[in-house]
Amino acid sequence: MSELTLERGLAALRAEVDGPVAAFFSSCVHCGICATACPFYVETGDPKYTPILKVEPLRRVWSSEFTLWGRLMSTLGLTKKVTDEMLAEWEELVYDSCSMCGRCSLVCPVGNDIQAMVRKTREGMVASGHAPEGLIAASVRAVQTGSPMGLQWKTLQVQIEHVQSSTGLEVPVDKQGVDYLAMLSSMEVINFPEYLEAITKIFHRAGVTWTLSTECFEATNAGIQIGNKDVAALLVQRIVDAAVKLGVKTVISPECGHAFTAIRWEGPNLIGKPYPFEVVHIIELLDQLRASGRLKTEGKESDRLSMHDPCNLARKSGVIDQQRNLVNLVAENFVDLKEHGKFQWCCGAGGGVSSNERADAIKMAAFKRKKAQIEEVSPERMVTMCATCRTQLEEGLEEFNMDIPVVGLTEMIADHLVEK
Amino acid sequence: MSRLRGIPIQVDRHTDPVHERGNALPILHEVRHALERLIATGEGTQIDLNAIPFGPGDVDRLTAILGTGEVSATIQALGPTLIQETAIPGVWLVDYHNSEGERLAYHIEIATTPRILGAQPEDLATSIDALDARLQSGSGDQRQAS
Amino acid sequence: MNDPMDFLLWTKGPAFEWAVAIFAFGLLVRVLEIFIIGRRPNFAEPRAGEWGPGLRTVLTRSIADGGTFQRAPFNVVVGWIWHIGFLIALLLFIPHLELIKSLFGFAWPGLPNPIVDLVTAVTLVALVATLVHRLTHPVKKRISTFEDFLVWGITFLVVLTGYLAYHRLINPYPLALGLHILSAEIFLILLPFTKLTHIFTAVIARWYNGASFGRRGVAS
Amino acid sequence: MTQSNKTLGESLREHGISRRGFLKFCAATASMMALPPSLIPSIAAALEKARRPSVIWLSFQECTGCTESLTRSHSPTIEDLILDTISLDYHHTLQAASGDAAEAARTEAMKANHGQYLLIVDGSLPGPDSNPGYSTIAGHSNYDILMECVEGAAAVIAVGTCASFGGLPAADPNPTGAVSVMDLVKDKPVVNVSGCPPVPMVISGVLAHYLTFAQLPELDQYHRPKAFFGQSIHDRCYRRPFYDKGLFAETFDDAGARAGWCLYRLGCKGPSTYNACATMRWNSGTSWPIESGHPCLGCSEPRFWDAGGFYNPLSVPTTTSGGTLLAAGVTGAIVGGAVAALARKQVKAEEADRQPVTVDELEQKL
Repeated sequence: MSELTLERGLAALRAEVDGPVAAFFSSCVHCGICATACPFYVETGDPKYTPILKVEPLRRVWSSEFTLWGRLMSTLGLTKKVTDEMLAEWEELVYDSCSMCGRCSLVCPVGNDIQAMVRKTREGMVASGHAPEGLIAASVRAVQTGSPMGLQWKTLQVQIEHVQSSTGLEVPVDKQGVDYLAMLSSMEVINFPEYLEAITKIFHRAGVTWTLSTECFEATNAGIQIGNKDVAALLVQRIVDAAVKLGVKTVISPECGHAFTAIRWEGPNLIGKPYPFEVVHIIELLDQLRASGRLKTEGKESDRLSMHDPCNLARKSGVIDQQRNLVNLVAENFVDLKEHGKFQWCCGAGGGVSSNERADAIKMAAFKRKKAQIEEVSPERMVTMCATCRTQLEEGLEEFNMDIPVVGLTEMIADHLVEK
Repeated sequence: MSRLRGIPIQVDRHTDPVHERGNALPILHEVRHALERLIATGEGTQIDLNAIPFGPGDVDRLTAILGTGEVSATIQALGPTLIQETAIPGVWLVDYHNSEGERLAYHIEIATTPRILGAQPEDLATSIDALDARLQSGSGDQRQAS
Repeated sequence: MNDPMDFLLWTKGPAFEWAVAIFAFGLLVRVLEIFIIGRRPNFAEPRAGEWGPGLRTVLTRSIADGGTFQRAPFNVVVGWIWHIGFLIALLLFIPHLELIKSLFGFAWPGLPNPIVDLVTAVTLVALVATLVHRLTHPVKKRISTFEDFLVWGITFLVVLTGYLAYHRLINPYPLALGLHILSAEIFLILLPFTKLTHIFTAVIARWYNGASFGRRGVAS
Repeated sequence: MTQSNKTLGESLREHGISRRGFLKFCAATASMMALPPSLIPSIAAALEKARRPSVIWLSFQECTGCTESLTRSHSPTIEDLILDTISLDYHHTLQAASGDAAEAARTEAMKANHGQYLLIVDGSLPGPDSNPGYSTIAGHSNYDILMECVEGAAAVIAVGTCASFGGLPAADPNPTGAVSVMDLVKDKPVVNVSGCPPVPMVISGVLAHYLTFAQLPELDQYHRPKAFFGQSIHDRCYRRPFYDKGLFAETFDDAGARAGWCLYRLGCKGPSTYNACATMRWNSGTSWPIESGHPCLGCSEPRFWDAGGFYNPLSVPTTTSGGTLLAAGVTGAIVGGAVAALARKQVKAEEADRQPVTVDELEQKL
């Protein structure tokens, strides 16, 4: 039986080297500015969490095998090799203390996309057997059961029935020929069932034709989080198959950050071809509906609201103005965090950190950055649009005894729909 | 060789005051220090103008600033040495020439009297002998001297 | 090479030729290593083109965002000071412009020497400050390698010898000038094989960064 | 040319020269030696007791420019005095005797003043390993003559850049294998009075110094008298303020040139050249190259003939390496291209051969 080995890890790293990687490593001047962009470093002060250091395994492979100078040096035995011991040591740096939020990629003075290189480094970590147990388990469950949390369709079915009875509206399932296929995330289904009800109401009022798919409802992608193309491609393929089978024009990514990155940006490259449909985030869709006048709201929230941008949505996918348009539609006292949009700070839970129980302590340490940001503007409630972020915000605020409820933007919009 | 001086070499200069003085300025400060020393201790000073990297016209500017005083003298020994007191008492220009009129050295001397001007003690030693010799040799020389 | 003038002429002659040759060779290798590997095709439907955002980032990444400026003011300010100072001394000092003119056949107006001199002095102080920072700041201490100190050393040496030569603090002058030229040549030789490459590849890296974020609709 | 045992003081008094005349002589000597006037009394005391030395002057591969320069020294009276005071027992160009008589005079002077005489050399000479036929006198190689004369000399004064550093004859590719005096003379003090030609006052200044103090002046690392070569042209240049302000002439006829701005960009080697031109000047103190609007060629420095074009600024490399640059670039492109293509192939191969990670394999890690 085959197993994951160092050699397979190195091969995976080699396969990840490309022009940008070469340009990035050629350009790094070890200035350390990336550390000041990283919540894990900023809140712990431990220099081992410097982002560029996290991708050292990839750098060593590039340097010793993909540069003339490095080849000469390694012929003379003068280069540092990537070993199992090293990778074991780096596991914590690459997974526990990195949410791949991409803030470092935005501040690096020479333009290094460090986040992208962490993603690449994880390929090598997985192939060499150095991924965290929590993420391995999530990946195995996702592949075997269709959900990283082991959620079954029958559980969702119960929720669908509940939504239907409470709203009196139909939740379409496996409907051919509709415009949109809505995806969900397990965490949302379990922690924030309001979401399904909210989109059901909104789509009904806006006249959006949509459906769920019994073959694939899970939008999240454990393969992206753990950093393995094979698992990630397999999970994306399920969505593509479901969308193609139902003939939808557009797939809606739910209130989840990495799911959008997985489906919208990585998916086509994982399966090696463009999709025959479009992908939008629910927030993008809602803003489109707002702009076209199909989304009508009434009344406004009067308390002081602020917003947390999910990294994957804002910094990594350019969805920044949309959520502000929407929140201003229904709130009169909205105030942005000082650093927001593409310069927002990660909640600390993304990039698989929340699926990795071992990282609980540092996850909460990284949250302190968000906490400080929230304290600066002292809102009465926080709005966000990612189930992972929302869970982390709720847990974190509770941990620090801050009485600030967190709401999902979609539900908030649904609450203000004009009654027909 | 003195004909070379006839070649009209002229360099355009800026006309602002700093350029006007060129390298003359530091020398004037040196002269000032030397004067203070002369007053305080009586010690004289000689400045060799040939050792200063003057630009064209700098020396003329320097001497123009110093001006012309009451005393001028010429010593005839191995060619003429021209001595000119400047308008600053105690500051002298001592210009050594050879018998062909070419400059050997050019000093500013800060002293009550330039050293070379006074009778030299070494010569005084022979003065009486020289005078005696003339007294004995009759009236011819005396007539000349009168 | 047993006297300063021989040394100076060696640095201005054979050493210069070797340094330029190694530099040209190394830099071409390095740049080709980047471009020939290239990127895989990207099938995800882009929100925007790559060229515009890429070029935008090439320019904008020179300016730190407000938050980074607050959190790393030393890095930003001192980094700027010495980079600008180095560039002014390199590109606007008249003798350097004569060198550029002799190599490329054209040059541009320079700055008066006293200004370049002042800038150079500031650059030297800033460079010393960066070394102290590297030796004391925990992050820099953790990620610094021998190469970082080597590169710092040669950069400092280039500026220092230039400063000493201009002020004629090393005698005789041919030795001072020769040392300056030699350190500049070592700088050139090291450039393609160390992080000094960023002088050229940072533009490429920034472009890739800007293009990657730009196609996802983010002005990075 | 018999040697006098009288001191200079005695000899001057005999000529009826007054103390004032003597002081004037001393002032001129001090000026010539680039010594401050405050030293005039000690110079006077020393000169009073100085005795005339015997001098032998050898000319090898040279152009007689140095002798021309010396005889154009602009203080003939003083020069005469000094030349009167020294005993120039042998000089090709200046002596009346020729042939065997001349050579005999030399041998006689060497014998009579063994260990005492000054040897002055102008011109470089073919080294011991070169063909001696490039330069001979009376059938003897320059090398043999030099070595023969050095043996009994008190000191050697190399006059001119050729004698000091090899000069023009040694310029690349140095066909005659020319070497300098100090390359060959290791056991006697050597004073280099470099320059092409040297400033005339500097030649006589060194002689005056030897005459005055009966010893050689303090020397720099090139064996040049510090009094004259201690500071660079640049440091003493009256145009230096323009350099410091960054005001440069860019052509020989532009406004900057007419305004007397710095000549750096026109190739002035003043910054790297050590000589006394800026203070001593030329042609009876009339002017000097930079004052007349021409950049310094650096003629008093070793290898000035090979230091690149006279009109190239100091910062310009001596070799224009367009060809090398191109060759290196092409090599870099080929090697870099090959290495990078190999790397690209490797990435493709790794990607193709990559063994997919399976759930089973992942499960093993749980």
